[in-house]
Amino acid sequence: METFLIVAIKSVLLVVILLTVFAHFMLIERKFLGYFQLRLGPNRVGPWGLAQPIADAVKVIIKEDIIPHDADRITYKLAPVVSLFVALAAYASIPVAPPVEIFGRTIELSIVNPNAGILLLLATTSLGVYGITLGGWASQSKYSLLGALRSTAQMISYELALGMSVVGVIILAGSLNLYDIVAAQENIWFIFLNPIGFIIFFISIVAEVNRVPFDLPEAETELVSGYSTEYTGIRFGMFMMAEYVNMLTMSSLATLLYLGGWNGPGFLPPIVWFLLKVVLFLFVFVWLRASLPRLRYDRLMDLGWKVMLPVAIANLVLTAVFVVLF
Amino acid sequence: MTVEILQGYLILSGILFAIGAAGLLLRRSPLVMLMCVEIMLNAANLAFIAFARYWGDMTGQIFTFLVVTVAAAEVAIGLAIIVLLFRHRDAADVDDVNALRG
Amino acid sequence: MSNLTTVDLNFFAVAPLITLAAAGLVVLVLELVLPAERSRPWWYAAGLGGIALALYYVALLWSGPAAGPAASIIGAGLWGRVTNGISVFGGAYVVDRFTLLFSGIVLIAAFCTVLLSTARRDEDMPGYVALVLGAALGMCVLAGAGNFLTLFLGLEILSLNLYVAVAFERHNAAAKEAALKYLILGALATAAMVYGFAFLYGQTGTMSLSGLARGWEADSTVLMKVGLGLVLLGLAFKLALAPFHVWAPDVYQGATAPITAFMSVGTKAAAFAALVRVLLALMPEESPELLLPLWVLAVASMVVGSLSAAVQTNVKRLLAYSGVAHVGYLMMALLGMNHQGVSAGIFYMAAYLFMNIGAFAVVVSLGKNGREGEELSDFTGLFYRRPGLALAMTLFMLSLAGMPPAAGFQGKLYLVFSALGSGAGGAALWLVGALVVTTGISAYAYLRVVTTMFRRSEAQAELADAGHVEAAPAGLVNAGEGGGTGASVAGEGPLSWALTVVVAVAVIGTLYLGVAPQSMLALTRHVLPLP
Amino acid sequence: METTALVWIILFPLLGAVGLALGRNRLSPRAIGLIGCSTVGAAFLVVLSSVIQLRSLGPGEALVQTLFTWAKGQGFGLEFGLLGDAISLWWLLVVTGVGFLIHIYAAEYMASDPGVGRFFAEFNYFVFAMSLLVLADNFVGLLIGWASVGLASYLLIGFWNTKPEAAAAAKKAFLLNAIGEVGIILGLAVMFSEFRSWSYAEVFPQVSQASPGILTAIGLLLLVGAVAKSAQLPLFTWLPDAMQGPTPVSALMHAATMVTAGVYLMARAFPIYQASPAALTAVAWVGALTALFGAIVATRQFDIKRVLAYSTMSQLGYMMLGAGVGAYTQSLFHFFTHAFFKALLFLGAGMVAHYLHGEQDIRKMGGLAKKQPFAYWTFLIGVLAIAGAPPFAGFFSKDEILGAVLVQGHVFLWLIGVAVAGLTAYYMVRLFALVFAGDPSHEHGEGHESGAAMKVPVGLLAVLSAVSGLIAVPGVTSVPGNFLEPAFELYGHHVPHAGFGWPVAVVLLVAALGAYAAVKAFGPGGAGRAAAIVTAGAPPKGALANGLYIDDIYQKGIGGLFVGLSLAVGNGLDPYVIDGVVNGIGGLVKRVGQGVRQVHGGYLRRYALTVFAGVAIFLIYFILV
Amino acid sequence: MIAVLWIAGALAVAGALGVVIAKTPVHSVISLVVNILALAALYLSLHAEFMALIQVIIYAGAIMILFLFVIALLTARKDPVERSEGKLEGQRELGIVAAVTGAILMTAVALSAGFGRPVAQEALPSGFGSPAAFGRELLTTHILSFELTAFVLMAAVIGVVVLVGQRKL
Repeated sequence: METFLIVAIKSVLLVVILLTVFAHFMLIERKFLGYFQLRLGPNRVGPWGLAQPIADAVKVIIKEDIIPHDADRITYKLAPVVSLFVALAAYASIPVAPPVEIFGRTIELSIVNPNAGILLLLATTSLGVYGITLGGWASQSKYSLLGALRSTAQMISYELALGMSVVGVIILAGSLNLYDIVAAQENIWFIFLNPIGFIIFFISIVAEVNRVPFDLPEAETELVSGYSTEYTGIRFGMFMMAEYVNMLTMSSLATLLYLGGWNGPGFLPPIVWFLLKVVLFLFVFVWLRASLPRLRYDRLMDLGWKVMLPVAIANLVLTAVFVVLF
Repeated sequence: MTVEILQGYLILSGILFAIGAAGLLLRRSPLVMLMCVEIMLNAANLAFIAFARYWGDMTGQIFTFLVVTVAAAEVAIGLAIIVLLFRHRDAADVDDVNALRG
Repeated sequence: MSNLTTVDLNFFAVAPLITLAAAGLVVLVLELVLPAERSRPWWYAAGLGGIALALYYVALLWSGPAAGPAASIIGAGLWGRVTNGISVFGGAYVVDRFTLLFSGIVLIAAFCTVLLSTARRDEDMPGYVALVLGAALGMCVLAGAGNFLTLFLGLEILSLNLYVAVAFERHNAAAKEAALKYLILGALATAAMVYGFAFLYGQTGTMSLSGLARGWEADSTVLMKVGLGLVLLGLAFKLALAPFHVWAPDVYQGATAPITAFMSVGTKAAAFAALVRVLLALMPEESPELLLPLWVLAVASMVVGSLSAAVQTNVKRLLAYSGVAHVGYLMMALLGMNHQGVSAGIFYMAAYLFMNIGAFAVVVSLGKNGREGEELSDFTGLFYRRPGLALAMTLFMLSLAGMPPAAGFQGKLYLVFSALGSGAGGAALWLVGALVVTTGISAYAYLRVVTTMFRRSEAQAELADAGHVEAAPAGLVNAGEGGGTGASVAGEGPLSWALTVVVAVAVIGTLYLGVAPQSMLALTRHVLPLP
Repeated sequence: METTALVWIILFPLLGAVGLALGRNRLSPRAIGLIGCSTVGAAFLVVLSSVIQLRSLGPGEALVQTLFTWAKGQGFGLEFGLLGDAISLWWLLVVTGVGFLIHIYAAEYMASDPGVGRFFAEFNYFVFAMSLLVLADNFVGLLIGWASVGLASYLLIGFWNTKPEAAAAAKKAFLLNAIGEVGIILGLAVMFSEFRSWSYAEVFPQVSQASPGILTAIGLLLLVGAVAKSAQLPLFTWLPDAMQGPTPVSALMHAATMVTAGVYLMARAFPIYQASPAALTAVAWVGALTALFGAIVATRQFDIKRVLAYSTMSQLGYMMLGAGVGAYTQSLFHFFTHAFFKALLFLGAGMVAHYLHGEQDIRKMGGLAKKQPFAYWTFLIGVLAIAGAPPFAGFFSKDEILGAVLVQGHVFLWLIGVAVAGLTAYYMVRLFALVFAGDPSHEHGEGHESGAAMKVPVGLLAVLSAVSGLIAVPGVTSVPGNFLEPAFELYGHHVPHAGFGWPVAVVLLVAALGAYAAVKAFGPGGAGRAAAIVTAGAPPKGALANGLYIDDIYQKGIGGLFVGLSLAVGNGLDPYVIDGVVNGIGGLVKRVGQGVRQVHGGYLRRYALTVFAGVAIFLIYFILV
Repeated sequence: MIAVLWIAGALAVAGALGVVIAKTPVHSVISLVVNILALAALYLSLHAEFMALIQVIIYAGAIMILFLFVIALLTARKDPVERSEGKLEGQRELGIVAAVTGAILMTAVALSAGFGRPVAQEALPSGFGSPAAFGRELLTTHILSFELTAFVLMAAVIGVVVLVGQRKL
């Protein structure tokens, strides 16, 4: 019972934190984009525009909820929920710092900590596609459908490379448990041991979360924002939330797998190190968005299958040989 | 694990198997028929995993792994064939696919 | 790493499998690296070479260390003579003479299939060759399966490759339909069979065929029986035993003839081998009633196969039904589960290999304008166009009908011998009776093909009439031999060398096994540890 | 005694068959005829020398030749060899001897047929097959020969393969014979499970230890084969239709040799029959009833070859009757003489038809005595021989059988036999009168006379028909008895004999009455003749003329039965009912096949249901067991 | 364990029924995903940790997505197939009878089965069902099976390329 209570509390906390972070991250992104493009970004609501997220939230919630006439109603309503739920659930297995002692109890800073932590994470994120595909299909609109199909194909393709690069880390750490993986990086981060793997991993996660330059599924100029074309109001908001939460999840995962997680010089507490690294990744996401053009769709698939996957496999083999030899 | 619980799992698996079979016999969309086959395979997998737990033997789980792999391959090929079928008609109704007979 | 040493990794024992896999990859890679217009011969060469090499390894494993320079090149000293059989990979795969014999049959069938396919003009034939190699690999795995995992994988490797191979002519509606039916029904059978494995595993806690028998010692053996039943019917499906044969005619008709030939011979050989192994592992000592359904299936197959064959006008379909009947005959070999039966079964399979491949080769060779010569009408007057081909086909048909001096006759003879000698009493007589009755019926089907070949087509008859108007004896209308004039109707060019080779091999094989069965029988003796 | 010669009896015709098949388009008809005849002639010479060799051996000894080991495995083995004992050589004398004569005849008869090469290849193949049947030293070899002659028969009946009736007749012959083969194979199956062998030399000595039930089963199953091959009741319907083949084929296969294979089988397997009274009785009754039936039906036929076909059936009935009472010597003797006179009659009929440009309706003939004197005289000898007029061949052989029947105490069978003798005389004289007597009623104009190659064999056969009976005059000569009986005594059977006595007189009297009635009715000015000629050309009417409609019953009745069955099974069969009944057992097989075909309707879901139902039944069975 | 069996079992059955009943293939897919996730839960309750995750990753994450993809590609609108009447008379009735019979039979088998070892249990080996144990087993004892799955997958790859690819390998 007690365990259950702890998990419940942790879950609620996590959801609240994630949603808050999401909202402010959006704001920061817009600000940064503004600076990149030599403009100010949102600055009207509150000091420096800090209340903008609240305004956005109100707008999204009160906006009319339109369901297209031909849409498959159940699926249409289900899709954003699935997206968001999966995105939030994925974070459940991510630890942000070593276990802490609270009220004489050792509490892990992740909701669950299974032996096969990475696998659970991959399993959960692999369900994220459903929201997009179902949403695109249920809208019964060709833009939505095309966007959804593109998105599905893209995510599946890059999931392979992602998985392959993760296996490299697993080999190095000798465990599937995220705590163990972080512990294994106490002396040297895996980004130095396995740089190719990191590059593949990073490119893959950018593609996984449909960000520039891999934002084909949404591609406002081509597909009128893809799978979410027909969505409005809170349902659209849920897709947005899911996307940004996913970005958080992936950044955290990258931190854990390659940047040594919460490991860092002792002058800062572990959780700060962790957050700093995550923020670094988030910044790169924004940076990429500001600087890179979109890839053509066939190029994107070519890149995924003909470059990323072979390189990932080669990297895997090299890593394995490396581990066996040394 | 007691025998009663094992039997519970087996009965569940049997029911799933029968539902899959029913779908195979009742539905006319090849896509759904293929899904029903997956249900049947999954039912068999459940029985395997229950037995693996019962014996404390990993082999049952290994077999399940193989079944999942094979199912994936089977679905890939099955869907390819269905796509081929669809290319020449709007809807593939297996009842209409009966040029070969006698 | 040290764990690996607990498993017997004898890669030499699975050299044929490795060779097949490697050849498949080579074919695919060749397509990538060679310019399209010049690579065609190389695909076939690689495929055929791979199969031939695999056959060589089979022979090597059979006969033990070879002598001479060739032996030193491939390191013959490492090869053990496989007399009593060895199991490798922790018992997952059994390499004994039984496996080797069936591998041989499968490989010959695959070789002929690739040869038959050389006439095809599609551009992605490397995929096709690789599929054949893959299916052959699956069949070889199936023949030597030592536990359920290997058995299941072998079965699925061969099935998956064949599903694709059946659908290969993707613009042909019949091919697609056939593939869909094959896949859905095949998956159904697979699911049932996996369930059977689950039950057997549940009772015994082991997946190894050698450990299964202990399950019979439990108080209640329902799981064993049901498991055995489900596994039997899964194999019965692959063997196309009635009523699990429903897919076979449609699939055989829809697929291209070389694939059909391969399917009908290879799949059956491999599934039969697996059936023998399963029965060997599971045969309860004193309960023959457990196998009663098998005999019922056998009789049903004979009856359904021969009756349906009699009314077919499509030769591929006719051969499909004939295959159903032949599998029914083949089951007689298992009546007593003794040496004699197994030997007769292998012999029959070998005979079936030659006569069936031969018949399909003729079907292939009659193809023109992109379609195969599968209708009975394509055979009209064949004798006057291509007498050699017609005579070869006559031989195959007579052999399938079980007439001397062809191999089919000897095959049936040994099956009858083994059934009568099995001590199965009533069941044996029933099976023999069904064999005899249905042989009579199916002879009608085969002779229809033969008489069609010897009947002139209308065009030929006109030519013949023009040349011969004289009154026949007794004033009977007649259009017998046309001397030289009839032959001029022949409009086709000569057979390609590949088809000629296949037909010749089939003719020689059919005749050889029919006239001198002793050598083959000697090979099949004592290949399994049986009573 | 081991010999190396026997195999040549088989090889010569085989070489001829293969050579002719390969060279049929290159050789001239003359060369073809020459090759075809010479191979059979050579075989005949080997037979003759073998007979001489056999005579020099002690009683019970035989010529044997081991060829090869055929199958050898645990628990079974089959040495394939040839056995030249009295029975087989006796048969071969006729097969190759009469065969040789008919080959010569055919060389001219078929010379103008474009298919002559194929004809002689098949004809030689037949001789090969028949020799194999007779010479094999085991039942499997016999069966192979049996099936091969069936194939030869199929090919030759359908020789004129563009004629639909010929194709249908060939199919019918094949299928009915397939039933017979089924019987034999089943019999062999039972035999193997009892004796563990199929070799004569191993089976027969064991017969005394076997249970009578098994022996009866074997005997009856073999009888099924014999009934089909020898056109006995009830599987005779193919024989009259088989006359669609060329006349030499009818003469050689469907009169003289092949159809007697059933009798050969009875004689060959005599130890089994002698040990099983029930089977033996069945053989006797089948023979007697067939003899009676054939004779009755023959009295109303108008096609010259059909008359002879039914008469063949009837005579084969005599032989079976003889075998059925244990009078094998007499039965074989009748086979011997019958081969001569029936071949003679067929060849004569062929000459007549040849002369009349293919006309076979005897109502349109008449008055040929003057136009074809040679045919007239030879045919007359044939008629006298078959009718049993002394001292022609049929008189002795038939009376020997009837005498043996009576000696064995089968009075009722004897009465049937006597009645058949009367009927035989009646229908043969009727035939003879309609064809040769009276005025020429046909409008065929001048026919063409046969050449020497046809006349010489016919003449020789006439002489043989006239005198061959003299080799077994009771109390005077006993060539068949001396030659054959040691073979039967080998397994302890003593053939019963009857001398001349009052029964012979009865038979003669009845036959004379029959002949007289026929002359009265069908001689010039006879009432029956007039009535017959009026209906010339019309299809025969009445139960007798149509073979008691048995063929129709088979085709429509049994076919209909299966239609009903199929209707009950599947529901898509209406068109077949409307289409009506197609053709004999071929149609039957087809119809059942069509019924089964409904299962394969092309619907995937139905297939799945079938498979699933199979699974369910499997499961129930395995749960319950 | 019992609670998981009941709850996840009910979900699994509901999912499976949904596949059969749903009028639209997409709904069938969603139902099947529910079924698969429920099965994964059942696997977890049976100490098959690795298989549960594999079940989700491969089945839900790949196979079903593939289904969805193909459905979206082929039938943008609702599937018209199931709206018309089938051509086979009696198939529905017979199918239901067959399936119910099958379920009853399977239940009967499960209830009447005597299992191979006595009820008294020894403890599970440590790490049973974990990825590590799974990997050790798969790569030692069952190495051949592992290698052979490569050919299963290769068949699928060749198949898909040959059938629906650009006719170039």
